[in-house]
Amino acid sequence: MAQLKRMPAYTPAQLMVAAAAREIADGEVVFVGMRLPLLGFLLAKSAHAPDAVGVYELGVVRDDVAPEAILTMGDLPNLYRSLWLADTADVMGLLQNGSVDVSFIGGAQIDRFGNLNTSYIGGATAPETRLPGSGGACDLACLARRHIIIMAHERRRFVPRVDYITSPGYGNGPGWRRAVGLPRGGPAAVITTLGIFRFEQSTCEMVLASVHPGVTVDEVQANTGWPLRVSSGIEQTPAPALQELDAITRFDPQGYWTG
Amino acid sequence: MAQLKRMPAYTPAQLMVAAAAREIADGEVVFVGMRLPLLGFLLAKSAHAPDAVGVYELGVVRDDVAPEAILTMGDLPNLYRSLWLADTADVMGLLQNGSVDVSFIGGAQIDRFGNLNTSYIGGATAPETRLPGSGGACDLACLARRHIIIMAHERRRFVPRVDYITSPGYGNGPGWRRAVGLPRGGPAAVITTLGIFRFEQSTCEMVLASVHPGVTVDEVQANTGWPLRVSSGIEQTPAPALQELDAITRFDPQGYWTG
Amino acid sequence: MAAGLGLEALIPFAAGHEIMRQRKRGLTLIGPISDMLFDQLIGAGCVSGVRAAWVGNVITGSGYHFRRAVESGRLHLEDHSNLTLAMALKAAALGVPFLPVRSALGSDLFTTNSALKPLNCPFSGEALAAVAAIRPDVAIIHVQRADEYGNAHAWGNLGVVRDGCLASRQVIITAEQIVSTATITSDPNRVITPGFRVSAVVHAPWGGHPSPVPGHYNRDHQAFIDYSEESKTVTAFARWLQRWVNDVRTPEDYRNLLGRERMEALRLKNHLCSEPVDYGY
Amino acid sequence: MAAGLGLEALIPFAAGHEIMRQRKRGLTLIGPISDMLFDQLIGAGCVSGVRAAWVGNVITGSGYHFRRAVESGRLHLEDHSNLTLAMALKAAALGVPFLPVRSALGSDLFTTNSALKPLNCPFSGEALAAVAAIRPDVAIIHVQRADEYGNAHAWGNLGVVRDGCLASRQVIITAEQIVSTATITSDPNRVITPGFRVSAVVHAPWGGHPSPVPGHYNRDHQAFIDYSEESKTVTAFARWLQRWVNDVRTPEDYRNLLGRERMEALRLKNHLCSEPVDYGY
Repeated sequence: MAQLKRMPAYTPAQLMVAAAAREIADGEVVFVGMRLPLLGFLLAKSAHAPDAVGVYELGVVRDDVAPEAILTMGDLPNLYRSLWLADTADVMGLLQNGSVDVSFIGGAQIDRFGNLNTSYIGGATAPETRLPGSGGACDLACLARRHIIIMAHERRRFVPRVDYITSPGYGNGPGWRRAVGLPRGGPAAVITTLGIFRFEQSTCEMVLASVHPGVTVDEVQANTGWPLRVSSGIEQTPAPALQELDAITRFDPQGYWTG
Repeated sequence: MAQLKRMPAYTPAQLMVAAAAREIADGEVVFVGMRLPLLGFLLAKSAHAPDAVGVYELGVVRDDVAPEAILTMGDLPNLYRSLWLADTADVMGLLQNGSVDVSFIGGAQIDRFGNLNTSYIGGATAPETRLPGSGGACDLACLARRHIIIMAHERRRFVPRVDYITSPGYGNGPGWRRAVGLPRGGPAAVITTLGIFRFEQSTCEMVLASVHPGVTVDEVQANTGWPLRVSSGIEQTPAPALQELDAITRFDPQGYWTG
Repeated sequence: MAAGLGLEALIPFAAGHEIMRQRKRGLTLIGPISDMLFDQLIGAGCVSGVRAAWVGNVITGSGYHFRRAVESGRLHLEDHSNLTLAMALKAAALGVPFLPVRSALGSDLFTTNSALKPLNCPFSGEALAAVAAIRPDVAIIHVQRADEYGNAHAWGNLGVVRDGCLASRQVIITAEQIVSTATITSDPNRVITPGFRVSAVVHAPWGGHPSPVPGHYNRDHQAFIDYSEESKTVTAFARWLQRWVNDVRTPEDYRNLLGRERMEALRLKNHLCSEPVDYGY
Repeated sequence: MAAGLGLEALIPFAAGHEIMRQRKRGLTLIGPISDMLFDQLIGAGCVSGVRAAWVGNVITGSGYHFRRAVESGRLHLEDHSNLTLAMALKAAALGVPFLPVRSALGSDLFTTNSALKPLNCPFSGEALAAVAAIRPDVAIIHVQRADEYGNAHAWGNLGVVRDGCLASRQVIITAEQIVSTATITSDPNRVITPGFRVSAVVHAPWGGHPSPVPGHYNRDHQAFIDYSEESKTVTAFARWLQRWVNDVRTPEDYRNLLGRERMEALRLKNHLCSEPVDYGY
């Protein structure tokens, strides 16, 4: 994972969690993924989005923070006093019928249209590396009203064209999602270890919207496998506030995900 | 309803319930319908089929008799200590995936191939009489491994061709069910107020297999709207045994269905 | 509007009667087996269409208003089976435009239900029927207990309640009891639909009468038998409507009309308490 | 063989280990997210195919045996998403040959999963994907309590357990507790699948360890972290297999290996008892 150069009292993962949390508006229905997205959701809940509702693919709906730090969504504290324990098909139905506002997914390989590969590096026929696969990621990328991608920023991961589309972004550009039949959605942001990208509506390409503190645009370009597009209004990603860091530490006390 | 001429210590409905019960083999999974079939199932359970399992379209599975007489399957005693309370979709899944051995349905109009109409008398466009509709009957006729029909025997009900097929029998004869895509099944017997019919494999037509005590074949013909076919081995339907009558009275103490 | 999704149980009669009192018009009713609620709504003039598998009175048979309305051509009808209606709601719950079924093949439901079409399996080629999704504007359900936010428990035979709620744009809940959120979250597996999709919660004790409500009261068979008589003619129904709906202004009015003795007779006499489970950590 | 249907919870590890001890071969594993059980079965040589959405170790990432097996071409793979796998099992549960979905469109899952095909809605013409039914020969599930006839209660996040059981030809249950039928029938809404479809019931306390079992024990994270190291090389795995599987002859052996202290640490400390409901009449 690329390291932040200078700094400080927070880790890159903590910064990414804080950035993820800011993508959630109050009252939204969030399909919560594993790892950093889980922490991002918890952070948003405890800060600016107290009325956000979390939906977990295991069949859990809850609108408050688990009473104890959890490492994964299946930990029993995450079931404790939840609002609904149901079947995966039920929560996938919510996703598919348009009831989910935003979801988060990770990825191993991404291209400039936000297509993600978490299945086969080197193609499916004679893969160089087999990754764990889609899980719910393909569904979230297809069916949430928007989705946010969180991943490490390395040149081998940011490639001109992914070897395999596990989770569709904008395909090969404008109109593609509609043409293949996807009912809605698409990636809204990519939060990396170096910066945050948004997608330009007219081209469906990702554009660097902010760089993390201490990161230069050149550095981002050096770690990106295609000619970088940079927003004219590029900003610096806000560092996580002390209060946010406290909350993240409460949710991940051993720093398993953010240490 | 056609009346039995002579007799006796039992009603036509009690005889039909006893006949229905005999159609259930021990250990079978029975999709239990309303009215007489419900009583037939309870009778079978308490007599020769203690290990039969009842599935009810409401989402109930139970393998014993309710602790109190019930008028309909939704009565709370029928839920009490049942083996499964689920969704209608779950029990319809059992039916559709082939887990149900036998079901029972009623009908207002039937033809010689066992097609049933419980929707429109006089056709759907300008119906003379609108009946309540399919409920689960169409599904049971399509999807159980076999089904048994129970109905009053009147000439206006036993017609050459039903006005509307609510619940398919053998359509227009051999091969029809397979041709329309039905995966299995078909009517195995028709229990009427006058006798019992079975279906001939080669023609898929119903053949009179037994007449109830006191009923003549001529009488059955007079109440049937097509040239009757009679089994060479025609028998008399056994009258319900005292024990059976006792049980039926226990299940329908006020004679609501069998009085 | 979807109602009567629990099949024989938990039918939202109180909510249905309020709709009749408010003289709502032009409703399309959706439900597999409505028992007599749909017939009442038709009789009160609220209904222009029905998408259902069966409309009548479960223990007496005919729904007379339904019959009259269909026979006089006043009702737009979509003929389902229980399975096709269950799948139409499940399709909407799952967010797909249709579901395939093996039922209804060879039946005439295809002629009186444009939401059914023949389909071949894209893998095996075998014949199937496609059932189009039904996405009700609103589902009205009656449950045993709910908190003020719409988180609700229901138990018993659940019919198509769960799918019906997920399928509908809005969900309205009437509840025998309003309870604390802590009661609901003590058993999240018993929650009937996610509370964030519920628009309104109404405290309605005896709101399911005369249908059975597990944990509260038995089915009031006599009410169904009486209604069969009271709905045979338009005149008799007018009297029924005045007495049981229009003159009833509050839930207390309804309970007074029922009378203490009748309510006592319907209450549970033999209790069976569920074995608790532990959701701790 | 379907297993791990509860997603992260109630994974039948004890049953899986018995399969490894019996050196079963040529299995096709079916399940959305198997956590590390599938990787163990692959490592032990039991597996020739996998139909799954995700195979690895939830909190550490890679499943090393799975990776090696796929990269060397030894495994027949069918790539699903959680939704497509859930719908494949639901299709079999419902008894239809496929179900339509709006997911996976535009993805390359179509290239590595022959159970996915493009499909147009017969009503609207819109593009969909068809997912072929998966009908496992057997589903193995772990539950909290069952009676000797296979009537069983499970609670918590249920994943695809219910559909997986209805979809399978046979169902094998391992249970933390064997209880009376009266316990099960005190709460029929909590029954996980109809008992008449269950082939075998096994009393297996700690049979879900290290996955979490609501009501009994928490997730043993350390076991997953340790396994990540213990499966990195074939040699390390051989030691793991000997210690945790082959040398374990009885459930007591397994509990002894775990040790009292570790088991105590995993037990529930904060209890939450479900509010009872009344199923009386």
